[in-house]
Amino acid sequence: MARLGSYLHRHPRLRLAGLLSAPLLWLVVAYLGALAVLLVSAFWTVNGFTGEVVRQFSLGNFRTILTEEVYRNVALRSLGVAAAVTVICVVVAVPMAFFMAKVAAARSRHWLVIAILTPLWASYLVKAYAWRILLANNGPMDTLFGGPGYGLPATILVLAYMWLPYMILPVYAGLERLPDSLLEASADLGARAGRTFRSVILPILIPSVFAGSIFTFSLSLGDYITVQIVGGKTQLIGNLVYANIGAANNLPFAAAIATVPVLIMVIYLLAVRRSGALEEL
Amino acid sequence: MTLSAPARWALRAVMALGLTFIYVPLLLVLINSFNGDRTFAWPPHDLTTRWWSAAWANDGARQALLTSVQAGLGATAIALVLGTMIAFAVQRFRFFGRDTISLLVVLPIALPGIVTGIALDSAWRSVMGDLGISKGMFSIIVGHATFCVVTVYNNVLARLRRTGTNLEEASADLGASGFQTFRYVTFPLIRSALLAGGLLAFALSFDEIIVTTFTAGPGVTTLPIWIFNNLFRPNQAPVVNVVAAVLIVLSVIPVWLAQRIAGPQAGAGRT
Amino acid sequence: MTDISTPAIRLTGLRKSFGAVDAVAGVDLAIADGEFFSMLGPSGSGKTTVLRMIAGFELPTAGTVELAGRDVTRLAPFERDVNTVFQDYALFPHMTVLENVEYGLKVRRVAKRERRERAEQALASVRLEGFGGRRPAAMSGGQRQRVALARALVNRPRVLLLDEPLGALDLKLREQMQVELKVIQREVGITFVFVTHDQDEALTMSDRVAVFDAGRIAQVGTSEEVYERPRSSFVAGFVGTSNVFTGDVSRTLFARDGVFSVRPEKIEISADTGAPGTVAEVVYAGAVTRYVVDLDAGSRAVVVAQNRHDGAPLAARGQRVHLTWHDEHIVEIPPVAKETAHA
Amino acid sequence: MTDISTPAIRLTGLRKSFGAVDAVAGVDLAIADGEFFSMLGPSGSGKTTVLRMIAGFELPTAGTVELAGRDVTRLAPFERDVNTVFQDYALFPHMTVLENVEYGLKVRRVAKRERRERAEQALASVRLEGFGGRRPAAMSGGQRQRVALARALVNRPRVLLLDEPLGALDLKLREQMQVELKVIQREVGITFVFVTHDQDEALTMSDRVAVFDAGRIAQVGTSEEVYERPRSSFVAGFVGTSNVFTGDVSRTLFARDGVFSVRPEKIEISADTGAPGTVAEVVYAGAVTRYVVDLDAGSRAVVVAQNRHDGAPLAARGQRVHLTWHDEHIVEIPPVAKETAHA
Amino acid sequence: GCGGDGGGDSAGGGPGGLTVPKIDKLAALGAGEGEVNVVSWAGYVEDGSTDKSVDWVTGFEKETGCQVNNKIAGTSDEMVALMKTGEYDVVSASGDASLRLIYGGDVAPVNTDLLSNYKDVFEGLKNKAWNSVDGVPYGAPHGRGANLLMYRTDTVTPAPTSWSAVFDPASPHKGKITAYDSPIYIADAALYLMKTKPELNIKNPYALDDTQFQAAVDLLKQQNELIGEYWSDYTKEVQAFKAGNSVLGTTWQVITNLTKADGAPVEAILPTEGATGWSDTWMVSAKAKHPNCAYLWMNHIISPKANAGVAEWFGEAPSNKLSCAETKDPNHCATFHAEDEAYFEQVWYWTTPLAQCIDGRKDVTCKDYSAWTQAWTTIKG
Ligand SMILES: Nc1ncnc2c1ncn2[C@@H]1O[C@H](COP(=O)(O)OP(=O)(O)OP(=O)(O)O)[C@@H](O)[C@H]1O
Ligand SMILES: Nc1ncnc2c1ncn2[C@@H]1O[C@H](COP(=O)(O)OP(=O)(O)OP(=O)(O)O)[C@@H](O)[C@H]1O
Ligand SMILES: NCCCCNCCCN
Ligand SMILES: [Mg+2]
Ligand SMILES: [Mg+2]
Repeated sequence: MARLGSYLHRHPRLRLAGLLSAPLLWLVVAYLGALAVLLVSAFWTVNGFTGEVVRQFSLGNFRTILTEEVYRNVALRSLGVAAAVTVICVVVAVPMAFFMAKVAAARSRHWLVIAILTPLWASYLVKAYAWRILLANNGPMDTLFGGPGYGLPATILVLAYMWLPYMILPVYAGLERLPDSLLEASADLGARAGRTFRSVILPILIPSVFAGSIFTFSLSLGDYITVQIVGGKTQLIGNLVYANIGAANNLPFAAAIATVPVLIMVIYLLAVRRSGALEEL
Repeated sequence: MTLSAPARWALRAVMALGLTFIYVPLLLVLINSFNGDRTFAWPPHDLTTRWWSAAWANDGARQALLTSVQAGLGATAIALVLGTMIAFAVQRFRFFGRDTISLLVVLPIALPGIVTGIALDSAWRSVMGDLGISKGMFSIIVGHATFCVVTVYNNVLARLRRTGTNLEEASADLGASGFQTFRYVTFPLIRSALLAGGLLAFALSFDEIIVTTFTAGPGVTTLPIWIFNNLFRPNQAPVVNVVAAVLIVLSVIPVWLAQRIAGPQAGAGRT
Repeated sequence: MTDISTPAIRLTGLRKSFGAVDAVAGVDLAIADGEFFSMLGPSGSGKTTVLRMIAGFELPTAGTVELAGRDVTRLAPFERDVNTVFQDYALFPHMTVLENVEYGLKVRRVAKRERRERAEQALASVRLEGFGGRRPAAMSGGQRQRVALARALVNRPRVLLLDEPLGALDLKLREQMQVELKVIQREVGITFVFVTHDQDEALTMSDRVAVFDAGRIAQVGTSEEVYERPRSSFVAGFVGTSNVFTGDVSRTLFARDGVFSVRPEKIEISADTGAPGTVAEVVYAGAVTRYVVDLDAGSRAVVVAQNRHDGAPLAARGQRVHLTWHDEHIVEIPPVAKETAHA
Repeated sequence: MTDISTPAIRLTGLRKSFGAVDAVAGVDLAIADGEFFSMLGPSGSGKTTVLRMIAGFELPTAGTVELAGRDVTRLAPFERDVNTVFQDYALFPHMTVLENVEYGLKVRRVAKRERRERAEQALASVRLEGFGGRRPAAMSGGQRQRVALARALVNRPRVLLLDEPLGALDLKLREQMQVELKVIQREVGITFVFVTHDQDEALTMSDRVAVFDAGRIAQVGTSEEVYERPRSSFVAGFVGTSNVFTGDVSRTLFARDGVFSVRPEKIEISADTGAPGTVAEVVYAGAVTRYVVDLDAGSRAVVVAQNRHDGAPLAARGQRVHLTWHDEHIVEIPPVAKETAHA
Repeated sequence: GCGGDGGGDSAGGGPGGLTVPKIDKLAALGAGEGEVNVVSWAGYVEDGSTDKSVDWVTGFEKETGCQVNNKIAGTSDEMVALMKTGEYDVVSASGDASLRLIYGGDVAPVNTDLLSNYKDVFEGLKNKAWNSVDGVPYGAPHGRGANLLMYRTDTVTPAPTSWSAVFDPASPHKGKITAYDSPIYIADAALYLMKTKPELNIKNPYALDDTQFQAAVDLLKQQNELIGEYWSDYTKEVQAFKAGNSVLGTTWQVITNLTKADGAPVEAILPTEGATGWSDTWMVSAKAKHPNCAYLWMNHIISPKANAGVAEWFGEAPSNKLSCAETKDPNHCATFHAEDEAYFEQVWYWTTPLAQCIDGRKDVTCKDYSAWTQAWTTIKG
């Protein structure tokens, strides 16, 4: 044991290899490998009747996606939903997290964190269905606000509801780390609260907000269940993927559609990575 | 921070509204578990406890809960091991590609669940299927663990950054072998981070439906799948509300425990 | 005590409690315009809390804060004409050095051109020309300290508050910065309120020093007053090293009851006259040598002697010696150890 | 230099590079058994890195580390008979004080009973009896420092490495701990290697001092050797305050070419003989007063005078004065500023 | 198109020259393997875990020693997808899935001699286009029903009699009309056009050439303007009709019954044009790992008691003649028109659309199911 320890001490690279081999085997070989195969299969086709995959290179799937207007519309709609959900979550989460981290007494902070975490355990489906009731004709929302009923706005609202805790948590963690002295320095230099918020808090919080947005954005981008429950006749990109794989068994076409959110997310991750967001998750 | 009284009040109001927003639907779930109506007509015209007794008698729900707990524990265990290993590698070593590790680790959670789901599903079928290993609990655990690694990784990484290597060096300096150092020093120090990451990993797995849909084999029904099946069939939706209400109440326990054990940081964790 | 007509700062009956802790337990103080005023005291004695009440980060539990004759007790920090240099500098990490320095002007809507000019000038005054484009993270400790100073000074406040601004620097750098700070204060001529727990720093830099003890001011005065005529054994012990004699020892040495203090540098070692004792230790310290002498009277005394041109040590370990001092350097310490000082 | 047959530590050609940075650029050194050895130097000069190579936390890029004649260069820390007191103490926060102290014995499988006994004893030796049940978080800085010391000493290492163990303490406490440390070292009699950047600390505590500069040792010797006979202007400047004169000034003052240094405490102020100049500043510092004098020869000199019993300041600001010194206190600094010292 | 390029072994010609992979049926029944993996519609396989009194699985398990693992599928397409995994032994396939499974080689012919209850199945359900090829049966018929038109009696006046109610661009119920969320719903439009646009010459709503298909798609795109939401699960449908989010649209008899039972003023009709519908068939996987248990299950599920249980719980017409005597509600068979062949004459059961038109036309190519799927995406927009 000690001899091994001593040997490893002299060979840090071996220690590194030991640490990395299993995770990389899992994430690179298994996960990325599976993804790669999936993306490759986007170039295959399927026998329309028997559903057998035909392993023959073809750009047909992509041609359909690029030429049929509906795919562009759905992609843009999904992007819009993901962006809107993210914006709503930021707008709601930042003041809440700020209250939790900087205003609430240390004792109640405890309970507030619990209050934010607890809903994560209530089933996603059940919550979506609860919203279906809230949004129904003559239901509570309809009675109180006269809408919005089922449809795109409802989808955005409910998705924002679903992922809000995922935004609050990293923002809260970021704010907790933000030294009070920075806020005091800002006030000391003449800035009112609003100014301090815009010029000091928000910029420093950006990585945390991006971290939260990875959740709100990606979970919204891929969702197909909430939209079925409260989306009225709306369809999003997740529905198309699901319709083609879960339902129509057209893996190649589903894979081709799936490249769209994958591409969007990879670009998004690369963009926010520069802010340090990936460290704030 | 020095805030004017109105600003404080405004923030307090936003917090209250936010909590209302979060809790009204949950309250509705609770009320509807007593709603005499099968598809929750609003407002409820009669109240009943019959869904609660139906739920109590529902073996399927109990079985599914057990399955979900098993899957969650399995996925969490794997995520704890893998996430910790990567966090150590990234924090303690410099190596080529180190900067892309964080990207690799978030990818499974950042890509839509359906993509992860179908990728793993088709890979499983073509590789494991050929080996004669069919999908079941194990494939669910594999799928969940893949996207749970990130929560452990992030929590442990943050903790390692904060604690540095000093204490481990002190331990080695005092004569402890690598294993002893891990057991007596490193592990106790990252324990609360593991708890926070593990809790979140478990929660993610526990509520995952999309990836599960594609990775579950026949005969394995997790709670979300059970809920999905039952929500969409007659007479059963109210029972689902009972189960959900019970879950909400029960969930306070692990969250509270984690907070007790590991301090306020833990529960918050890093998603 | 200095006579002050309209002081830059006047604190009256200032108190602050945190729950059961009385962090500041009644402070009255007036600080004159243009003074370099230090607050000295052990950890937890309330220095920072007083400073924070002057800046407006903390509301007093009781008492008032006046700045230039105006009661600002309940005004927000951004409504007060004071600026602070924080112990951890509190530089905005997401802004460049120049942006940090410009910040106060920007929020006060000073035109871009003038802003830039004044910021550059402030950076120059702390000898940081050309560093404007850097981020604080890319600066050394001493440089950051100067950025924090420039960021405060550029607003031309009436009063500058500095909370242990040199605490995080290493010794050499700290000494350099002490000199620089003093020079800058002289140049700009504004009131500095300087918090430290380093007595050397307080003594060398300040016009006046307030010594804090447990939320109260134990003594206020010039460096000399505080060092040479401590009004309590706490002050005698905290400001500089002191030989404090009590009880029987006092009676033997001074033929009187009471508490007496004699500074180590005021004691002479002589061969035959004075209080007899044995040298317990001789410690060479470069510029000085310290002799620890066990007095026959029953106490230990430290004697410090400069290693002057005449070189040789005054005594060796184990040697019998006699200690002498002048009566004027015997400080009798009043029996009431703690009292509130009024400025 | 001391003659050492089998030194406790011998470093030969020790180097360590971090990428492009040569943290340690060739160090040869022998430290005798039982020595109190200090490493002094500015921030970044490589002191910590050398210590870490001795402890085994860092593998040298080149060179060897011998402990008591045995080459341990490639051994793991837990295979070396040295212990370290870390700058931030590195106490295990999740263990009690006693558990911390017991740790080294526990991992070496010392029986519980003996372990407990030795730990209690170690705590007693640092005057912390009865604190065993506390957590480190509930201890003050000075107490933590002593726990760290006990935790290392309990293992009875051949060598104790201390990396700025007093750096985090405030001045008063620091002075106290300096005395205690020295006493403890004398009692246990093991080799201490003490890293600091505080020259006062190094001078007063050590048998020998190594002055580091940019990854190399600029000079090794006793406190007096290093202070009174610096071998480079770097050492002269870093160890104590020094007046360094060069070029024309040297020619005027010493009638010779070269670099010369005179310590401020070795200079006398006199009315009429010596180098003429004007007092630019008089700084009262309690035990001493510092005079800054602008010499007519074209340089600035600092003179330090103890505020002895004879009280009155020697000169006032603006006054014309003359400075004198003895020839024996003029230190001529060799022209090659940096060289590697061999012990 | 997707002609049969399979070559090789084939047994019999499928629609338009498609060939059916040659798969042997089970020759004789052996001992049960201990478990059986089932894909089914929600409500088809109940083991009492949902409701203690609803259980036709536990008895089967005890009797045969075959443990039933059930996987519920939401749509026919999902069923096909699941069966393709090869992990399941039996499936309750609707007509729009069954042919795909047969021609895909995913299911095997069924040896009806091994099913003792097969003889009691309504003749109208045996050897149909969706459950047999060239007279070779591929399964045991389970039950059937029609996709009806449901409306709220309080808002939709006068009561509709025709599907035109859901296609009328000037409908007063715009935004509150609902339709089934599946590509197969294109057939509903085709059926309507078959009756209202004779010039299109539609003979079978599942055999649409380019023009016919385009007309159906256009009609549905137009209808999309009227739609509030598409439905595929029936809790959603019941809730929408109760709340009034939907007032008019397709339904299943069971949904109507539930909605009524909850006190909502709804009515369902079989419109004058007739309707689409489903007839489900239990089929056995070609790769079944538990073929004996699968046969035992198929025989069990069409037995009078179990068949009656399913039909009542799910709300459809049973397939076994003797089931009508076993239902708790003596009127069940009447309500669901179980014995009313005339009623089912008007019903076009779901069938998988193929490139080779299944109405017998040889001169044109029809749109196959993948075209229907992609069109459905476009329709929803
Ligand atoms: N926000 C607070 N909440 C509770 N107690 C506080 C708070 N701020 C300060 N205190 C307490 O008030 C007392 C005075 O603290 P203060 O920071 O003013 O001392 P200080 O003289 O600045 O000490 P130091 O030299 O350590 O900075 C201490 O006992 C401290 O623990
Ligand atoms: N792990 C490391 N990676 C890269 N550079 C390092 C590392 N450790 C030390 N260095 C560099 O090596 C040089 C010497 O550092 P070291 O810590 O030994 O100095 P030091 O004399 O102990 O300084 P200080 O007084 O600030 O503690 C510095 O330039 C430092 O930045
Ligand atoms: N890519 C997998 C995403 C998993 C996230 N599931 C969220 C479930 C909601 N609690
Ligand atoms: Mg303070
Ligand atoms: Mg160091």
